[in-house]
Amino acid sequence: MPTAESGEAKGVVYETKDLNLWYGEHHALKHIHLTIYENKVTAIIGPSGCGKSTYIKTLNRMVELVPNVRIAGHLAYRGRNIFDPSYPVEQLRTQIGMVFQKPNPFPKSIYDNIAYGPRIHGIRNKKVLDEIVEKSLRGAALWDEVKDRLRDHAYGLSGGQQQRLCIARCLAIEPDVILMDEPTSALDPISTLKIEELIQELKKQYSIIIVTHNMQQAARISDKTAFFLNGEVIEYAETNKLFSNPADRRTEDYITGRFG
Amino acid sequence: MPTAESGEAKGVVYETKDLNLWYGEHHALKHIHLTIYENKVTAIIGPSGCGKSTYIKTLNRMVELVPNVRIAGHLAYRGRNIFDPSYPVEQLRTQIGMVFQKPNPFPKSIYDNIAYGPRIHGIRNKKVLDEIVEKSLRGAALWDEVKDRLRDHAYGLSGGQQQRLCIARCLAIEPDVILMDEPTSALDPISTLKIEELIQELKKQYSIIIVTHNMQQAARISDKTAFFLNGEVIEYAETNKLFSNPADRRTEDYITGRFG
Amino acid sequence: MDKLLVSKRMKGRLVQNAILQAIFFFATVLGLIALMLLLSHVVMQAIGWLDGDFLNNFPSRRPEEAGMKSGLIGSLWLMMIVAPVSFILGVGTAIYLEEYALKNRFTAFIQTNISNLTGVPSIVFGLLGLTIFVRELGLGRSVLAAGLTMSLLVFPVIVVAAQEAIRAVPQQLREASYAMGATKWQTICRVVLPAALPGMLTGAILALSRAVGETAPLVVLGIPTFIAYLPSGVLDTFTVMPLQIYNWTGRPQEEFQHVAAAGIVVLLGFLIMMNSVAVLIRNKFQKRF
Amino acid sequence: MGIPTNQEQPFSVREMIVENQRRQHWPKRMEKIAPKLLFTLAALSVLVTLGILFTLLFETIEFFRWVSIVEFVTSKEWLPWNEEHGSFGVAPLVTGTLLTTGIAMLFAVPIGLASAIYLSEYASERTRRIIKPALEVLAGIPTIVYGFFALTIVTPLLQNVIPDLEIFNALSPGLVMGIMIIPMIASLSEDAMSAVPNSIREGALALGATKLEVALKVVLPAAASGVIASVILGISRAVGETMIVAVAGGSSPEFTFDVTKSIQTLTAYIVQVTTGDAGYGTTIYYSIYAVGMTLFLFTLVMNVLAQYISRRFREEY
Amino acid sequence: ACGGGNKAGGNDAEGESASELSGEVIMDGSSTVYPIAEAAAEEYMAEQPNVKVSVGMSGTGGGFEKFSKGESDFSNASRPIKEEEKQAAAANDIEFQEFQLAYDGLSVVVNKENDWVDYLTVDELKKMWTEDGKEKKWSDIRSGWPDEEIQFFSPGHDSGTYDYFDEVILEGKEMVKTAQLSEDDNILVRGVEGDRYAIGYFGYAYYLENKDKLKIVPIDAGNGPIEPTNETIETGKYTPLSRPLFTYVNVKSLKEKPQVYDYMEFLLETAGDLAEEVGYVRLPEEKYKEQLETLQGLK
Ligand SMILES: Nc1ncnc2c1ncn2[C@@H]1O[C@H](COP(=O)(O)OP(=O)(O)OP(=O)(O)O)[C@@H](O)[C@H]1O
Ligand SMILES: Nc1ncnc2c1ncn2[C@@H]1O[C@H](COP(=O)(O)OP(=O)(O)OP(=O)(O)O)[C@@H](O)[C@H]1O
Ligand SMILES: [Mg+2]
Ligand SMILES: [Mg+2]
Ligand SMILES: O=P([O-])([O-])[O-]
Repeated sequence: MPTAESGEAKGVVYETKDLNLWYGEHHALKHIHLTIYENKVTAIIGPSGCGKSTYIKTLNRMVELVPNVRIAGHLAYRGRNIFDPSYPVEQLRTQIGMVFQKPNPFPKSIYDNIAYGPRIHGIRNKKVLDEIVEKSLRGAALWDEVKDRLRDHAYGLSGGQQQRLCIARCLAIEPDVILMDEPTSALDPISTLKIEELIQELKKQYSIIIVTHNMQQAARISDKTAFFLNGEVIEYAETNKLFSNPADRRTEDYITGRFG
Repeated sequence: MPTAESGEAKGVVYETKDLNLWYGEHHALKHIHLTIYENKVTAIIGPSGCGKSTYIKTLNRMVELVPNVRIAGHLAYRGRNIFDPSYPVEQLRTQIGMVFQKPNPFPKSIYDNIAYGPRIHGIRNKKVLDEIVEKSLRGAALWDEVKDRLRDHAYGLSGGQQQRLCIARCLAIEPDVILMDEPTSALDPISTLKIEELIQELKKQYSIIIVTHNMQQAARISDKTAFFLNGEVIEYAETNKLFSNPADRRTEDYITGRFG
Repeated sequence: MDKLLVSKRMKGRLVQNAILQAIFFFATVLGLIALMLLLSHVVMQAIGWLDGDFLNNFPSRRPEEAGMKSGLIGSLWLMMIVAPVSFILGVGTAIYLEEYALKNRFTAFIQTNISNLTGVPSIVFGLLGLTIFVRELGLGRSVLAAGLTMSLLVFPVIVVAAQEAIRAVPQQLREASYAMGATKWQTICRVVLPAALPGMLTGAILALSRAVGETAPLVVLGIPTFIAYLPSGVLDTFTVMPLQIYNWTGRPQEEFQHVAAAGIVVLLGFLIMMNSVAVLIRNKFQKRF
Repeated sequence: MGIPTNQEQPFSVREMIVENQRRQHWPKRMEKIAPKLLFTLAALSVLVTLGILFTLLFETIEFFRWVSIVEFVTSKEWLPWNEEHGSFGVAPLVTGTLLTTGIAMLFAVPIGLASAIYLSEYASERTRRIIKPALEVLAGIPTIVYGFFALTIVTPLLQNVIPDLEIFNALSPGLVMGIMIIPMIASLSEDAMSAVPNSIREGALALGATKLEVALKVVLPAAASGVIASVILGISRAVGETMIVAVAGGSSPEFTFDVTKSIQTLTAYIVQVTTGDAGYGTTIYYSIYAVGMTLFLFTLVMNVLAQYISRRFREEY
Repeated sequence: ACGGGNKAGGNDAEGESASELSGEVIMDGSSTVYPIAEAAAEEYMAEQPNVKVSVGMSGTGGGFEKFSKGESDFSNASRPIKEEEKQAAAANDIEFQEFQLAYDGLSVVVNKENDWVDYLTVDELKKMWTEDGKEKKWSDIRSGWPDEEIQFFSPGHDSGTYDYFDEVILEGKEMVKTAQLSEDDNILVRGVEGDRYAIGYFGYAYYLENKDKLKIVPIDAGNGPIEPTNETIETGKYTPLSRPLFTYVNVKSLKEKPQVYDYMEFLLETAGDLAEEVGYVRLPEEKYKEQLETLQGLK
């Protein structure tokens, strides 16, 4: 397992150098340096409002939808500057899947929710779509619950079911990287476990970046962990190391719950 | 500490007898029997879709806002049938505070969000309102973060901050019972810890019913725990007992994560 | 999914997006071009005729002396009736339909009825107003009679816009309010209406804009065109700008075409000022959820 | 949780609320009154319709004592002025109305929707705040002005392209009516689309959807009910519009679907008679009520249909 | 009746001179007569600033409808009152008196570039404008004229102008179907102006204002071709296309409201001048005198 410092270019997914972000006057990300590796699960932890969501929304440039956002610094995905105007943001986002903090299914049927991604990318074949839908729903541990009502409206699902639907929707386009913003915060332990297992499974092919509040979860599933505080990266290390032997006093305070 | 079976009328907040609820055809709550005690924290756990949210939304009759809901059975709050037409639902809800699964602040300023409850109940005095706002925000561990921008729009807050705002909003009317539907699922451990401490503090005066997916949380903060499955109450007992020595096989499977 | 296929298609999709964006933009601009064309045409004609005297004079047979004063003030009076009456009527109906009405046949009937009213020609409203307000209620050819007639004509637009706006307020917000023990009415007044206000104001803008420019129903009511005095109350007779414009455009003398153009410019100025109040409020409240 | 006590005596919100609830009868009373009050307002619209029906009904009946209903419905000639062989077949007026409305909608729906999509999905907040009210000005220009715009600017322009175009025709007022309706469709649809929560847009964008795909496949369906409502309003407005067609459409009712020919619409006929010379109490006088009734039924049928369609398309979010 | 009665007696017992009147005068009706009425109201209010004169333009028919319900003091008309309208007035006990204010000379015009038409006889006019199922060409009317289709422009069926033309030229027969009709005479002007083979007719004022854009057609009713001018119309030489314009006054108003009487008097005294100013033609002086006497008889 490569260490955080090794940085061999081949396995690098994201290279962040001196990234800064402002919401209007508010400096939400401050001089972020972070390298994210292939086929790893990278966890981002930190107290509420520290910029975790902001950071991962920057990775697929979703953060630019907020008006008055200003970004400065370097951020490369697979060696390519994501802010390069010749790099279509749609192409970037096709490769970067995202699961949000609040479930946000489309106001459509369960089937159409999953099929949306493949469809916009030109997959029309009914049979292929059916297969994708089933596979994705299985992947998100939702298939058994909804297989008989694929045509029902997605808003009839419970909160947890909706979130799993959003995960399935994201899996349907088989991205390269998957960003997850507290994907399990609305899920019960069983679904959470399934998702966690799934994440372990997926990391063989995909790189996963996950924001979580659940430190056990971070410890259980991630290979590397970054600790954010107040818009800064305080510590970034192998998960084992970070949890067992944090280099920074503030990290230690946070993970032991002494912080605040 | 009274046991679940003792049932002395004085300390009883809610008495549920053979409660059934249907969403259209879907039988979401099945023959629920549950007694909830004063100044206790009662946790409700169970897998996604088992009816936890439905049950606590029944306790303040919010579930009736869903069209085509049908309810049968007995549910008394402090000895009074909550479905009694002579018992105004607004009066019930004033006494029963609620915090939802998804944060839902009003599209108003932070201040106005908190002041909303007192205002609708006729409190107009600016000074009193100021105090209530401060007290409530402190109670929800949000004061320090927002004290300088009380007039800002609530939608500018992060997810976690928004949820704490909703908790503060609910505290502002000093209810008798507080219903919480996964109130910390979007919070970081530090805020969660504060909320948990707060819950411990509040239970001296208030009775709290909390839905949670986090079994550690249930174990940490609750006095009694009910395990729901598929719309039924499988087991209801002292939290210690339920977690250390569950009476039902399914409860054991669930809490040990073997379930599914 | 086939990565190669996806990136191959990407170009086409981006081009499609760009082309349609351009088309959408052009379509938007097309409306503005039409507006500009119309405005420039009118303004060119009005130049030299639109001055302080024009605003300060009463109508006259001599084009140089003809003015808009009675029409301008009359339209202002008319709007003072139409704005509140149609807004209350429209928003009230919308609230009833969205928040209170049961989903039964009667509600569906009212709903159909309201959209149907938007299609009833204004002249028929004129006949209605003449029968009911002018004659039965004995209001005469007054500001009040015309204002009520006009309100009935335009309020359905507000209903439809307000309904859509109310429907768009997330249910979670209502739930939050109910959970605080708020009554339904309190929830509506303090949560739903503020959140729905922008949409309602769009309706109001469209409705009032129409009310300002309508001619036909007022002709039927018998609202006079020539008036050389100002109303002092809602029961007085009055005239409005479109009637005068209508009169001027029909006159044989070329000069009156310019007077009419000046009148149109004044009317549009009036309209823009009226709308900008609503637009300001709307912008203040518009927030995406 | 203690509040940092300023020397004031501590108060209990709960007690204050209970006290207030005991004293305050106003909210409770309002709760009872409000629905009734609002119901009255809503019911008023029914009264208006009834009023219109009654205004129209008696004179319509009177009309049909002079002219047979069969002739009114089946004859293809509308020649009310001719005393010898006058004919009261409403069909030409209906085709006139259909033509102008059809042209207006063909023009206004695509452009209005395109504007709505542009404003809601592409334009910056600033642009939207400027363009939208500017478009709305179009809705307020007096229709008489539009009429002259159609006649004196649009018709001559069109005649350059279509030499056969008569000075009065269906095409030019139809187009101009379309211009008038654009803001109605654009503005109301834009409102409906803006109300679609951003989280849904984000969900789609994160899948690599272009703005176009988000607009057409997510936002538009989610806003369908509002969009349809705006189109219905537009059609209704076009059917009921009077002055534009009266000025620029001519006044020769012909049973034709040729848009280059002079036509007359139901509304234009009514305005022609009401502002004209026809004697009070003549057949012509009564005929406007029958035409008004036809128009009323016409829009009614259309609206019932539209309601049905709209109900089937509604997606809640 | 609404609007009429109130505050009528401005000149009350306080000994104000009869020349200081107040109260309302309500005039409605024909849009053709409107310019004269507007001019009179304007002038009258300069003399009697406390009298509130309002003038509407509901059209002759619409004016009579209100008049016969007692809602107006005056109803302007571009044609005499019809039998049905008389009955409606009688049913409401409305007594009225007709006054003529001016003449309008219907002017037949062709395109400026039309170099073949020198005049038209009444019969030719009739032949041209009556529908006979065939396409109308100029060469059909008089030989030697171009073999081109005639383009017709006429005021709308519901205008007094059409009515009058129908009565004296068409004599109740159907007008050519190809005629383009408009309620607005300015539009007819444009139509004729824009088509070399066009012919149209409309009010005299519209011809006067567009003299340089149009060519007037003298009409031969048996006494040689006569062109409409102030003189030929006033003296009645321009036949049969000149018609009187009327106002009808409610006799009860006349008797009970001094300002109505005063205004009527003013109308008759000034109508000639004002009519010419706005493009119509004055009546012979004796006609106004006669009518003033009629008025005095009604007091
Ligand atoms: N509005 C509704 N209409 C129809 N069915 C519903 C509705 N809300 C919930 N349900 C169904 O009722 C069942 C119970 O839902 P509920 O929201 O109470 O679950 P939950 O235990 O809170 O789950 P979660 O942990 O995911 O929030 C689920 O199967 C759900 O699909
Ligand atoms: N749209 C916005 N406009 C202005 N400020 C914002 C916006 N979104 C977030 N912020 C601010 O930026 C900071 C970082 O927010 P962010 O959402 O990234 O926090 P987070 O770490 O994800 O918190 P949480 O765990 O509560 O989701 C917070 O202080 C927040 O108030
Ligand atoms: Mg976050
Ligand atoms: Mg739930
Ligand atoms: O308005 P008129 O009745 O004179 O056409």
